[in-house]
Amino acid sequence: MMIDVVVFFFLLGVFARLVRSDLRLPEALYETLSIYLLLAIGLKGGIELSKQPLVALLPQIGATMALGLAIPFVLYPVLRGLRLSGPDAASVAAHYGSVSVVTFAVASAALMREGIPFESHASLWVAVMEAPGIISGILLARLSRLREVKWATLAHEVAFGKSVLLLVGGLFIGAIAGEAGTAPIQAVFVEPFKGVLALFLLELGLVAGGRLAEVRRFGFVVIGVGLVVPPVLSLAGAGVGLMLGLSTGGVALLATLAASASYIAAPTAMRIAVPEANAGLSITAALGVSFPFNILVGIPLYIAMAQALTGG
Amino acid sequence: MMIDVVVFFFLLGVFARLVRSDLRLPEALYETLSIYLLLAIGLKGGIELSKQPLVALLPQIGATMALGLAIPFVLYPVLRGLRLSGPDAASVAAHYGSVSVVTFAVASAALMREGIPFESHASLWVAVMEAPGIISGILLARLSRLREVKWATLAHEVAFGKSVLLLVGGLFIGAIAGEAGTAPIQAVFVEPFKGVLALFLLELGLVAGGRLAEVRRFGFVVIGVGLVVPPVLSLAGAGVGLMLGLSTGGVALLATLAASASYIAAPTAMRIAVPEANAGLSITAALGVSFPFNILVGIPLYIAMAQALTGG
Amino acid sequence: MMIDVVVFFFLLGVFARLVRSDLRLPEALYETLSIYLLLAIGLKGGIELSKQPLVALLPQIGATMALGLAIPFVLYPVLRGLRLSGPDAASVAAHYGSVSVVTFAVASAALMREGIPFESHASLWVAVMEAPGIISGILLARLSRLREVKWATLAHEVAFGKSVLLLVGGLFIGAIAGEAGTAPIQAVFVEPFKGVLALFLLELGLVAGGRLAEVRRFGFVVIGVGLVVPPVLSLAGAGVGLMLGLSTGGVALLATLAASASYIAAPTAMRIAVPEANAGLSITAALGVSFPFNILVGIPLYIAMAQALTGG
Amino acid sequence: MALIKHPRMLLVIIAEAALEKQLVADVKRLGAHGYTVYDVRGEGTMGVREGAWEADRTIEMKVICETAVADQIAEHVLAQYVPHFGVTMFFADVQVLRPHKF
Amino acid sequence: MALIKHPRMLLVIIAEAALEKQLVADVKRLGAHGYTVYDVRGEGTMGVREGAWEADRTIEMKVICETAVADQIAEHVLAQYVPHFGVTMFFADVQVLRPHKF
Amino acid sequence: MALIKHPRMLLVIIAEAALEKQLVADVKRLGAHGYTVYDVRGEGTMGVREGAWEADRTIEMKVICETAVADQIAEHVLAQYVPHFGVTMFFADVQVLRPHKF
Ligand SMILES: Nc1ncnc2c1ncn2[C@@H]1O[C@H](COP(=O)(O)O)[C@@H](O)[C@H]1O
Ligand SMILES: Nc1ncnc2c1ncn2[C@@H]1O[C@H](COP(=O)(O)O)[C@@H](O)[C@H]1O
Ligand SMILES: Nc1ncnc2c1ncn2[C@@H]1O[C@H](COP(=O)(O)O)[C@@H](O)[C@H]1O
Ligand code: NA
Ligand code: NA
Ligand code: NA
Repeated sequence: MMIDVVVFFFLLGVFARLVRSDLRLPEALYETLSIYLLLAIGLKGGIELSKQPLVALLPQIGATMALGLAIPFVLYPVLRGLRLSGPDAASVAAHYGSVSVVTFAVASAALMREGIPFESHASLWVAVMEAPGIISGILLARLSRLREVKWATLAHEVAFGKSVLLLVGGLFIGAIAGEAGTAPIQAVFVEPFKGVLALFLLELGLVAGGRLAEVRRFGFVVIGVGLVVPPVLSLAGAGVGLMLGLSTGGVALLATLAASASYIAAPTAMRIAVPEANAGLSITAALGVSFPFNILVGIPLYIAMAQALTGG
Repeated sequence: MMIDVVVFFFLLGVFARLVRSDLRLPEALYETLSIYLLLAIGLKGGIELSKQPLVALLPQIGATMALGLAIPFVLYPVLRGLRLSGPDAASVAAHYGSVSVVTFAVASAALMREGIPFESHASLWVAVMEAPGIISGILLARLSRLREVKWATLAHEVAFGKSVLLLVGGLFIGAIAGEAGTAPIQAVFVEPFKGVLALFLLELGLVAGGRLAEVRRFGFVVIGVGLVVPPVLSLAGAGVGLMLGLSTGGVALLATLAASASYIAAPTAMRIAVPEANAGLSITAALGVSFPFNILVGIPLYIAMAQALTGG
Repeated sequence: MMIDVVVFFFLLGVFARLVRSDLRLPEALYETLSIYLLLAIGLKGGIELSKQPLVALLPQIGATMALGLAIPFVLYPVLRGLRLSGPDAASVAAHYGSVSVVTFAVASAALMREGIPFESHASLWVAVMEAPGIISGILLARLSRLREVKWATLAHEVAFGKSVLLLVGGLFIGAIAGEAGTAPIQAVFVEPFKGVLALFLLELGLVAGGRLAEVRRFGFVVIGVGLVVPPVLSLAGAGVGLMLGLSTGGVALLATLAASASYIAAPTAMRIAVPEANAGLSITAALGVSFPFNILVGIPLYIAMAQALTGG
Repeated sequence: MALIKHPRMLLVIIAEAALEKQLVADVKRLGAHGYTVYDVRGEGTMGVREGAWEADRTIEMKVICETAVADQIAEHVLAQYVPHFGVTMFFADVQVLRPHKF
Repeated sequence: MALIKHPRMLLVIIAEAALEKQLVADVKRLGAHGYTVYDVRGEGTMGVREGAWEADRTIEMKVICETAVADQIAEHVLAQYVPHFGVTMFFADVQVLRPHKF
Repeated sequence: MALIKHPRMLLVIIAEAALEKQLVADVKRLGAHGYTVYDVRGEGTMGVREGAWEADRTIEMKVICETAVADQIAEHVLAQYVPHFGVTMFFADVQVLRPHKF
């Protein structure tokens, strides 16, 4: 079996949308699934953190944060060159600067299935990389407009926004309670993880399938950006991974994180911070093109690349 | 223990309604549970399909489909004889031509508890029998009215309606990914199955309990139809099962499927396709009378009958 | 690890509220979680009941019921002395006369973690103690007003209200189906229990955090009542436990139940029965002060007390 | 093309969810032929109500009826619930096509 | 401070959820530029509809448009759905600020 | 039986859910004494919004207030949000019984 079973659920969702099925997941389920995934990923990372000295991880924290901050600054001029308006370019850049938690989960599952080991605290990187790209994106939008930025509000929104809060909250709980302390809740937060991920991918398939019509509307730019940006960014991620001396799996995961685009935290934050940006454009690139690309083609690619680079 | 524990949840729901309790399950939970059950049943059948050549199953697919198509044509004249209007007779016939996924699940659970083996791909029959009865019912309604039928729309609604799509989608995923591929999601889609079924039966108990008032309103016809039709249809189901050379458990399941009436796909489809039919009448017969009859009395009966017929 | 991991989820919820995060749990999830917890607790008790003669438990049923009935009559004059209006005093008294299912669950988890045995049918006490305190509270409110009481309606609301119905329904199902009969649904109703409790505590943390502003508004009375009443009532609970000859864990649980205040059944019932009472006052004391006090400080205290009293 | 429109009153009652059962009984008893309810959240003189949990839920009820019926319902709500519950009410003039229905 | 308000018609259709898809197609075809839908529960001549499950759900649709468009939609609904479905409709006069939008 | 009804303005704002927090702050700052919000779905010039996920959710906000307050809120929304967000607004004349409340 080459393709992970959870990917089939995504395809089922896309299919349902394309044939105009009336299949819908209730909104409360969508919210519940995303709360669950964020908490569970945080917890998992936290449990691993409880086993090692945090200080040894500071270089990784610094480097992944820097990566997230840098990506939008690199993407922005390129996107401007593609004739995107300033706000649009900043918004798209922010989406790719941030990360997709589900893409990360699919990549970890692929590594586990193929028996490629990776750093057990990898979900710490997800938590760290969620926010910086969004901040850079907003900064770019503001610089290009000379508009004043309410930094306090902004920092608050990003740091205490639902996704960062759940990820970091899970990390803390996992780190404090440790393996033994969290044992009684693992029947909910560990074993069902992949099944829940499958359901969430069904929902994302429905949403992504709905965006395919938009792909046509936005045309070549969106397809080009959505297909070219991820592999290019994966190189940057892999580079940082090599610099940090990560394992083969770790390099693959960092490549995946760099290549992935946020479609939960970023759209909400950018809508408020950069309302002039066309929300449909960013989300269509991130969820309609890059997300399927990454889970179908990208992840195997990034894993192969990591193996080549690390000789693993 | 004669009665399966999940049946008690149904009774609790009916009881709550009869004593006018304020107990309600949120609608999002109802939708989530039904999506889960359909997917899980499909997956289970699909995993079994992955173990055997599909071609060997073609006779079963053909025969069960024919059974679903035939039932409404047999019921319709009888119901007309009971003085039901054309549209009402067609609608009731469609409900019994289609099948109840939950009744099927309760019957499988009973067989497993009693250690009676049955075909591991049985949920394939459910997927196959969901739609044909509805199509026949609509056809009957249209023939009796000489109204033009939008077959394209209709075929689309039935084939890509949520329940068929989830069942067939689950079948495909299970068949492609197989036992090994689906292992990581079994903690969600296999182990909790009966517990989720219990919750769904609580909800169905609440709904069925609410229909008991209607039973009084519609009177004898509804009670008669609801109690007499299932055992009669179970004979047809058992007959087809024998013809196909199924195991004892398989004959019992096919009897149950024939005897069961749809209350998810059929009501929605008939409401749009045959609006002249009284929706309350069909649903009251299907969910208020036949469903409780089947899970309380019918299933043990059909199992005993299958044992007698197959000497198993 | 001193503190149970589920308590951290509560603190995460409170924190999220204090930093004004946009984290919210969908209402359907809240309802689903509470339905689940009530059913699961009932089932657990019922399974244990199936193992012993009910008649032997009659003294416990009588004594715990009497305890619930008595608490409001003791609290009422004290609260009146603190210058609460008649309806307010009655309402607060009713909240403490009833019990908190989640506090009970946290206490059982603590006992299990520390290896202190307790009566396996303890959740029977929860079911028995849910309603009496509410009835006493309503009685007090009516006596102080000379208003006629619609006892029939009231008894109905309390006996068939959602929480009592689910608890008692679960008890019945567990008692009838027994350990073997409920085995197939334990993957849903037993193993995930603590993880679901963690999610529910996250939600309660969000709600309790939102009430902290109210604590300031109501001032000293609410803090005083919320902090002083639980330990005092725990003495009464422990006393009844000793009288009944319960185990160390049993005494601790009865102390916890007496000390805990209802925030599900009581607010709803009192809102309708005693509308003159300020709903915010009772709920702030119960959920904003006493609930966190009990799970953070009270439960360890009550366990220590039970150990001292029983020499266990 | 000549649709004949008949004037009716639309009464909207926004209230604590705890009142739903009683309000339903009230409007039927006082002569309304139907009602529509849904869940809302909001803020008023009784503070923020987010609907995150049972006692914090708010409902909005719409009743289309004759003015006299609307007045009676409103008077009843005013007397019975407004003193102790969070309640907001307003009237709007609407037109319907099937006057016997409302 | 001089906001210019333009009169438009608000048409509200409360109907069985099974009709949502068709109603959306209808209002767009008959000239509305938009619509808003949400889930409700209620009671009318067809009995109580609690929305606990699929066939028991009810929706409410709001359409702001010119009177002529509202009339056409209403006439279509009256002819097409009212005979066999639970449907409640009413009109209300409203004012909008951007007349070209509606 | 003589209920005295006082005219007030009902302002309805249908907007992207991302604006909810800001709209709540705005209407309170501009003088409304309360508001009611609920989740809707729909379609307009910005396309279909089904509310299946976060950025696709739409809310409807009702504010009952004096005409002057409604006008100020509407003007603010028009200037601040309409250029970049999906927003629909309309006014309706309503009557209330407790004029001090609104
Ligand atoms: N001026 C207003 N406009 C719209 N809704 C209101 C208004 N005032 C109150 N409400 C709603 O009515 C509920 C009860 O109002 P109150 O009794 O003022 O707390 C609030 O939670 C709001 O949902
Ligand atoms: N008089 C009314 N006021 C408000 N809503 C109504 C009224 N009558 C009916 N409804 C709503 O419209 C739906 C269908 O109405 P009916 O066709 O009368 O059953 C009901 O389920 C209610 O939600
Ligand atoms: N003519 C209309 N009638 C009712 N609701 C509308 C109308 N136009 C737009 N809406 C609602 O307002 C939202 C935003 O509108 P728009 O900015 O036009 O996309 C839509 O998603 C609809 O829910
Ligand atoms: Na990225
Ligand atoms: Na059948
Ligand atoms: Na208590």
